[in-house]
Amino acid sequence: MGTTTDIPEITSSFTEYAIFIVLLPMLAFPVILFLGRLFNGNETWVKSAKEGGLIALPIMVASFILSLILIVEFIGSGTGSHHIGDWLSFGWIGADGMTIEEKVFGVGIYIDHVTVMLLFVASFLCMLINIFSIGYMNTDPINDNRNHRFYAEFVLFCSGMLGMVLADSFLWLFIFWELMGLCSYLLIGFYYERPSAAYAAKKAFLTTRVGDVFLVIGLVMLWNMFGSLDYSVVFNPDNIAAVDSGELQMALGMMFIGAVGKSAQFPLHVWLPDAMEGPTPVSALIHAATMVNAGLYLVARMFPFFGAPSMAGELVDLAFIIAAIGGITAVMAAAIAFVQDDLKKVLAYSTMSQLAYIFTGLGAALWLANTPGMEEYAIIAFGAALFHLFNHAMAKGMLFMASGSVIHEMHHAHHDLHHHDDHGDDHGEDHHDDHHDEFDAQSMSNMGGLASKMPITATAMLVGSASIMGLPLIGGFWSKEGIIANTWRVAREEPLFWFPAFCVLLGAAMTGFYMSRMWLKTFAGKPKTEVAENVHENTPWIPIPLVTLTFVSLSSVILAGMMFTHWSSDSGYAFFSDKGLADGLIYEFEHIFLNSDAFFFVLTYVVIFIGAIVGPGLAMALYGGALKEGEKAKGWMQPIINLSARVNEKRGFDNSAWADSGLSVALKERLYFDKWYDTAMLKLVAGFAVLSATFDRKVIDGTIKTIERSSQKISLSVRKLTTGSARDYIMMAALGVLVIYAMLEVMI
Amino acid sequence: MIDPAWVSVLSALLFTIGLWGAFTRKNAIVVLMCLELILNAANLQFVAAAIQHGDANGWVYAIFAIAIAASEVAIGLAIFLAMYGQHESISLDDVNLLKH
Amino acid sequence: MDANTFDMDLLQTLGPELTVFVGLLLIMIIPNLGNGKFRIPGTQIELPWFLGGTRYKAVSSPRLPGLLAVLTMSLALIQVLWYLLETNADGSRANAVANVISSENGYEIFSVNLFSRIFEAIFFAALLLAALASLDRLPTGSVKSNDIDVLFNNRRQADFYILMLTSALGMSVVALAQDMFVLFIGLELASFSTYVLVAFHKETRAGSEGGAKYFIVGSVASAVGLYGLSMLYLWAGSLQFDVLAAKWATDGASSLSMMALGFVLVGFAFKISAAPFHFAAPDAYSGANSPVAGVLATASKAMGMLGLMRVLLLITVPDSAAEDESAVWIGLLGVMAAVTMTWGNIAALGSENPKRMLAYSSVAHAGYMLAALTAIGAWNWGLVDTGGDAKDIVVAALLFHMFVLVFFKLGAFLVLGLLEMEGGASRLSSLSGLGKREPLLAVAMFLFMISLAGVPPMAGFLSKLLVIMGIVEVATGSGSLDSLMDAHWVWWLALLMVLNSAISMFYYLRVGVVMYFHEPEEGREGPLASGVSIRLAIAVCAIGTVAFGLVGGELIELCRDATQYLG
Amino acid sequence: MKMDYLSLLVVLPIMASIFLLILTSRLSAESRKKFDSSIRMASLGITLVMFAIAMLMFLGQIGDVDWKGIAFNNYEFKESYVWIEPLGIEWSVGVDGLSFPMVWLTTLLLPITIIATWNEKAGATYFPLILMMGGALIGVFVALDLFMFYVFWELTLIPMFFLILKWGGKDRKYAAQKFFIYTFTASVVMLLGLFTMYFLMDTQTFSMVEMVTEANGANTSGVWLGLEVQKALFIMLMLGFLVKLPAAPFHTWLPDAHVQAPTGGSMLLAGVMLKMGAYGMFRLPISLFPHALEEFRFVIMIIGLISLVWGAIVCLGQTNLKKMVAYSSVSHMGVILLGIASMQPLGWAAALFMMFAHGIISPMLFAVCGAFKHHYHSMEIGAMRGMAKHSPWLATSMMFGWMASLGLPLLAGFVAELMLMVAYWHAYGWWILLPGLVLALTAAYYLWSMQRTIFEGGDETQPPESLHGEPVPDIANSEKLAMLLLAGFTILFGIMPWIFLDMMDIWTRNAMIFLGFGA
Repeated sequence: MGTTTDIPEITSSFTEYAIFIVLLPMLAFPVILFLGRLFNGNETWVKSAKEGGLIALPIMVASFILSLILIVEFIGSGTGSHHIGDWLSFGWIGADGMTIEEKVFGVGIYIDHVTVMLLFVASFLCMLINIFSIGYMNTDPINDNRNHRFYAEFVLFCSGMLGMVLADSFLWLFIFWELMGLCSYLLIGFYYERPSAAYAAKKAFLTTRVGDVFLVIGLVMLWNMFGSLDYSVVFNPDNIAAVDSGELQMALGMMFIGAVGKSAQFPLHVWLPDAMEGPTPVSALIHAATMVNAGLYLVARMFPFFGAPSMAGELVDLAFIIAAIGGITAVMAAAIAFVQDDLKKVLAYSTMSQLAYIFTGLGAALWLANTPGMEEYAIIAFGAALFHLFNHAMAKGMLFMASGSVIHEMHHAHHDLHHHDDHGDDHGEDHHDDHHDEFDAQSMSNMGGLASKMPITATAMLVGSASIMGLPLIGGFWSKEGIIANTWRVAREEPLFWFPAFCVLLGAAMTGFYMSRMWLKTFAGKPKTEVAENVHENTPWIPIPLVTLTFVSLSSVILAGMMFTHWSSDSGYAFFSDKGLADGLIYEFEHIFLNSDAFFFVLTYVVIFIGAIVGPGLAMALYGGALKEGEKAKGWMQPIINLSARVNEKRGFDNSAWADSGLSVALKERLYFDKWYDTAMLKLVAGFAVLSATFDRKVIDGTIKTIERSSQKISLSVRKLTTGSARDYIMMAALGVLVIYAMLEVMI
Repeated sequence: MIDPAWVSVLSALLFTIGLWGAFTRKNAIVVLMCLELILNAANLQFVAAAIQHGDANGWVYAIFAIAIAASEVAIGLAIFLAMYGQHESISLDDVNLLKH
Repeated sequence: MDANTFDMDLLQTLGPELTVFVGLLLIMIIPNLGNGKFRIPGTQIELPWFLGGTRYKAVSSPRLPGLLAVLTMSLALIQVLWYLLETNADGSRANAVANVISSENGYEIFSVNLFSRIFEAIFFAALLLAALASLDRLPTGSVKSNDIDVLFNNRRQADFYILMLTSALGMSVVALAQDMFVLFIGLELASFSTYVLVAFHKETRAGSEGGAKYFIVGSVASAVGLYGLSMLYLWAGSLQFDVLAAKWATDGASSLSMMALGFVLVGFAFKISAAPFHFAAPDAYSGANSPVAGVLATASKAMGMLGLMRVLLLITVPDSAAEDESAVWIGLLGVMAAVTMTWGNIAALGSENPKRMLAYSSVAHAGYMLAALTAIGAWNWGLVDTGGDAKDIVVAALLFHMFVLVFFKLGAFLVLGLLEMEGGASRLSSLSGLGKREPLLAVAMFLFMISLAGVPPMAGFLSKLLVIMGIVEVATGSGSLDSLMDAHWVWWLALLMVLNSAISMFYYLRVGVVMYFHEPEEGREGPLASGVSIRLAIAVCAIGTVAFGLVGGELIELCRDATQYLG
Repeated sequence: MKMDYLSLLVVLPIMASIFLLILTSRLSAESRKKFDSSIRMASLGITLVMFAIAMLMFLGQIGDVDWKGIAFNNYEFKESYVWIEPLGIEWSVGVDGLSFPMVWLTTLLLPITIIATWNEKAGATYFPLILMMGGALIGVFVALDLFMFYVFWELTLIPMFFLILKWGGKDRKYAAQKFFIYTFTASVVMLLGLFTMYFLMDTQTFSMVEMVTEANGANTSGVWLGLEVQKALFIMLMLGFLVKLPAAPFHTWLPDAHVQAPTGGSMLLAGVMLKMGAYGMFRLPISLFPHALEEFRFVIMIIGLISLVWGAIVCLGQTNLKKMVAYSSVSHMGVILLGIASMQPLGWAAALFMMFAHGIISPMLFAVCGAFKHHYHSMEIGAMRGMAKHSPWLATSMMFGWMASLGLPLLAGFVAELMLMVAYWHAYGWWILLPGLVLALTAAYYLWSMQRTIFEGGDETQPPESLHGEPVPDIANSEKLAMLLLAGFTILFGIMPWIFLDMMDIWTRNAMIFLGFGA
């Protein structure tokens, strides 16, 4: 073992400097932190440096540019790695039990299709988020004097994400993975004074930590099999051929649990909705758009194991588990999203659900890869999953930023309105405080009819929702279609997969419903509060990323045409496929809309029907409504609003019965998972811990103390023999004489 | 002549009585007397042994022992007197201020 | 050497002892010098004979007897040390040959050699330090007036130091004796002196009581010992060491000899305060003033130990023919050692009176020493298969232990003595706040305590280490065991010893805690009375405690050289 | 003349300490106060000189040592002087890949401790005691003579006893005694084992070098002293070290000692003193009794697991911040036992690096605890919330320390944990779930405590009751400096662990080969 695959060592290219993609933001972390501490409150610092925002931005831009260069480089030369050096070296007694070998943990950069795709997503989104944050964070007074902390943690987070993507071994993947975990903890707990934020931060860290434990165990198992964690070693089919498939499946399964934690899948999903406690909506965006992808990335990295000839048919169980977990989460999260009133929570559950889609897609792809004869489909399925990751990241990023925009403006409107009130109101400060506390700027019940007031945001939201829902031709449509089709493809081969297959199909309809519901409740209908009526879209910086991402989402059709699906999963495909853009588009269209296989032909239209018509239709029936008189949205939104108003008026059913049903309550309670987990933690673990502490004090230490105490008693009773009377002393001595005499006589 | 063995028996008897008396009697003076008994038991034995072994040293030992006994009594009485002065008692059981 | 010829040789050989003797005479005479006149009967001629009458100013100082005693003891000690350390040009010991003083008919009385001289060094050192410490302790009254008070004080001072010197003399006789009876005489002389010393504070209830108890129990013990001697004499026809040893070698294991041995043991066991003969010791220590108690715990104990060694190691020497039968006392001694060390430590655990605590700790130390003796016995009888010098190590360890014990055990008592000058040291709380009141004194006391407990790098550690080492060496035999269970059982004594050390840590540390943690008692806040000489003594003890712990090599060497003169 | 730098490192602080203590003991309390700052500066100066020497040694400026080329049982800077001749006892010093990191660590921690506790009361005696402590600790690590080793082993107790007694908390009296007696008891048993070994061997030497040579010579062809004896001696020796470590169930002295000890005492206690146990294990029982080690490896593993798991669980049930940190030390020390039991060079290196990493991280934890106590007059978790608002520096330091301790990557502790997990899985398979559980539990108790201290509230109008309305200041500049230094080194050794790991690795590899576990 230990032979490396034939991955060309790229020496003369830009790859050597790829490390700076990671290092730049990492080094910016202490700089921003200390400058911020130093100049806290300084006017120049606040105005010109945006409390660090304008230090972070160039860094992120540089990272992005470096990434782009790297991607271009990659397209030129293909998969490669750059070994920077050995991090640790140590002795290891090998299989023979005697010989000590030298083993190392290396450091390096590894670049292939998955890497560059994720690299683009991460660096691009991080840059946009940075721009957005400057608009969002620096205009909210609550953040004054602590934005430097935000930017510092933010750049560290980005460094973690980029590092994880670029790492050339599972070890460094894990290291950066944890680094991200730390930053997410810090960012969720950014408003440390809020108990809910503190709680959410802890919850996020702990839940992911549970997964991480298994990830570590998986990595350790993997290391013991391969003697290395470097991709170049573990992906080598020769090396894979030498290991036991059962053990490998167990190791990968362990690693998958780590991915489940990080990507908030059932049953470790509970942290994600609470993570919305972070600065609205930036940390949410981080969690939704980038960090959660880490788990997907990890599973995607397992592909070579499944594709290895020696493992054929051996790892299908794991593939099914991955798909099944995805299926369960997809439906569950979507269902919970039905009843959420909080704008960000809806998005959070939507994230969970969409990630589950990708997991299902990956599961299917892995199954296909692991099944002899299905390899060609595996590539497509894998590509579909990765493409969905891309689409979802872009769309969800946009959605979160848009929601942030909404919330931000709601806040401002509320603030302005109230400030206005103050002049004519004698109630003064008390009133202010009460009002401030009660008003929930994130609740959709307080919004409504914002489409006309926030055109850019509403548009972005619309496109994003459409992408997530999979409306034909927009963003996620291409990828979601692929995931569903490939899951069904597997289901036809393997009956077990009927379960995830049905789940994703059902999920498509549910997605259509809850995304539409969200958009309609927010942007359509009449403003539900006074605040919503006074919302304006006027914060600088915020529109830039929104507009950018809108175009990216819309243009994913081009990516589809460029055979992104194939390209992102297989190094055999060049970027612009041999077909060219036009041919590629035609190929894709044909493939999806006019599939030669009747089953998939029907499936496509079923998906379109339920996802684009049934789901949104129901949502319109329940939540649709026209704008306030005289208000008019942009041309591309007005018809939708009008349609929703019409559907709403004509709806033939009343949902109030099921809104109060047990199921609805259960969904609102997030299916009681949080409750159970909290109970388990508090009652069982904490209870046991307190018991243990008592045991430690009373029994273990108590033994020592008892010895100590009884020694005093024994001492007293011994000393009591010294009665004080000389007669007794003499008697004792006489007894001693007798004993001595007896002993000597007996021994003789 | 008496068999020296009988002298030894007598001395053992004296020793036993002395030792027994030393821890059964409360009166310090009586204890002192018991002490003398033990010492005399030793003297007797010395003399008897000297006769038995035909060694003059035994006689010398006995004389020395008598001197020791005498000074012991002197010291003992002095100390008991001091004790009586403080405790108003020469009962060994009463003098038990120092204990444990 | 012929004992009948009183010549310069004898003077030289017995120099220290004679020094003490002369010092004794001087203390008796000098304070009485005055213009007393003697009228020749029948005439009116008055001849000045300088005794009595109005005493001269120069000799009426109450401190004079003390100074004389210190001087005497110092001279004696210097001579002893000179003897011990004198070297030839090539670095070998000058006094490598024992000087035996015997009568014309070959009756050996004294033997002057390294072994006995080391013991003398121990005795003189202890007594010297005690005497030095007592200089400040006894009430002296006004020096200027020469009324009856001064006379009284003077008288008492003289008595005290006379008793010190007589006990020194008695002890040195014990050290030199080559005959059981001579040894016994010396023992009695020393004992009688200490009885009176303990009862010296006869004006207090505790003093008279402690003295009485110590006297009564001690007398019974030595009477039993004397009876044992008489039986020994009956059995062997002589009390000469070499005769006894020869007799023991041929028919040691007789009922009579065993009984005799048992009784003799009792006499010495009381001196070293081994259980169950130790009961009077705590009472005596707490009744006596501290320097005297210190002497009891060091010099007196060493004297008892010396007796035990003579009896057990010199007389009951190994004899291959009588191997199994004569190995009788090691079992007895082993049990006694185990009981003694455990008893002492457990009793000391909860003791609230520092002097009693030290007394019990002294009992525990006796147990350690007995354990060492047991190991020597096991080696002597060839019960363990080990060659070389295993026995020498243990004997040397014992000597070393007793020597350094003088410093830290006596030192601890002296610190209590300093406190007594202020108003009592009978409660642990008397020590409280010492860390604040007298930092250096507290440090010294702490050093003594951890040295007693056996914490490196104190002398007490090295001595305990040597004892354990010796025991373990004996126990492990020639060096190849199948398991530790095969080691001789004295190994378990070593284990018990280390565990006991751990127990003892508790009460020794408590002293430290009280000194540094507790607030001083009311009315005892300030610094202690200044007593130059007692402080000097304490300083010597502290330095000795540390110095012999760090560089005890020379002393160990000396002790090892001395072991060959044991018998 | 060639300088004997190692002896200097031992003797200099002890002598200086005694000198300073005597110097000030004659002064009254008031005039002693005036000397506080000059004595503090003197102490700091001495420790800095020591650190400089250690640093120069490491860099090769002194001695020009190739730290990665030291063969097993070979030592650098080796010097011997006759000490107690009749017993063959020598003052013998030397360092190798096992001991040098600990020496370096000690010299590093001393100045940091002094800086962190800059304003400790009664500094005129406090700082000299810290110095003495340092000298004794270094003495343990450089001693090559059993007697010397034991002397310094026990000598460390004395300054620590006084540090706890004089500067400690409410129950300091009890804690100081318990600490002393508990560890003393274990070490006297160890001492007996050492002697028994001494007399059973052929050469009868106190020199560790010769001892190991003899042991190895016999162990390669058979079993030195016989297996039964080896096992018995192994147990006796390990007992002393396990209590010092401390391993469950002998750990209960540690929480008491830590909670009551002053900050500086805790820092040195957790930072270096606990490591003496692990160091001793490697130096004596493991090096001498490899056969017994093989017999007992599973037992050691179980003891390690119990310490690890039990320590973590009990941590979770603590409400006292310092006690929690103390138990976390117990838990971390369990890792060392697991590393030893893995019988892999990697596992041993993990144990060694854990000693080192924990030696940097735990002082930081205790410095934080000390600052917390100092500022909020309470040690209860939850007594003060929203620390991030009142005392951002303290909060940051705390979070950093906690994160380092729970094994966050790129910080020193992670390296050891990772290496351990690798070796452990190889040796014991699915038992790894328990250490895994502990990883989660560790996170749980640290996060739980942070939630209740750093986070939540922080409204300046509601300071904690224990403050009685005083203002809440952030930590002093000296404390900041100490925290920064510790944090810096934690990061340094997290990113560049090879600085010391390499020499540890070489040591473990050579040891494995030497002891016959590898070829």
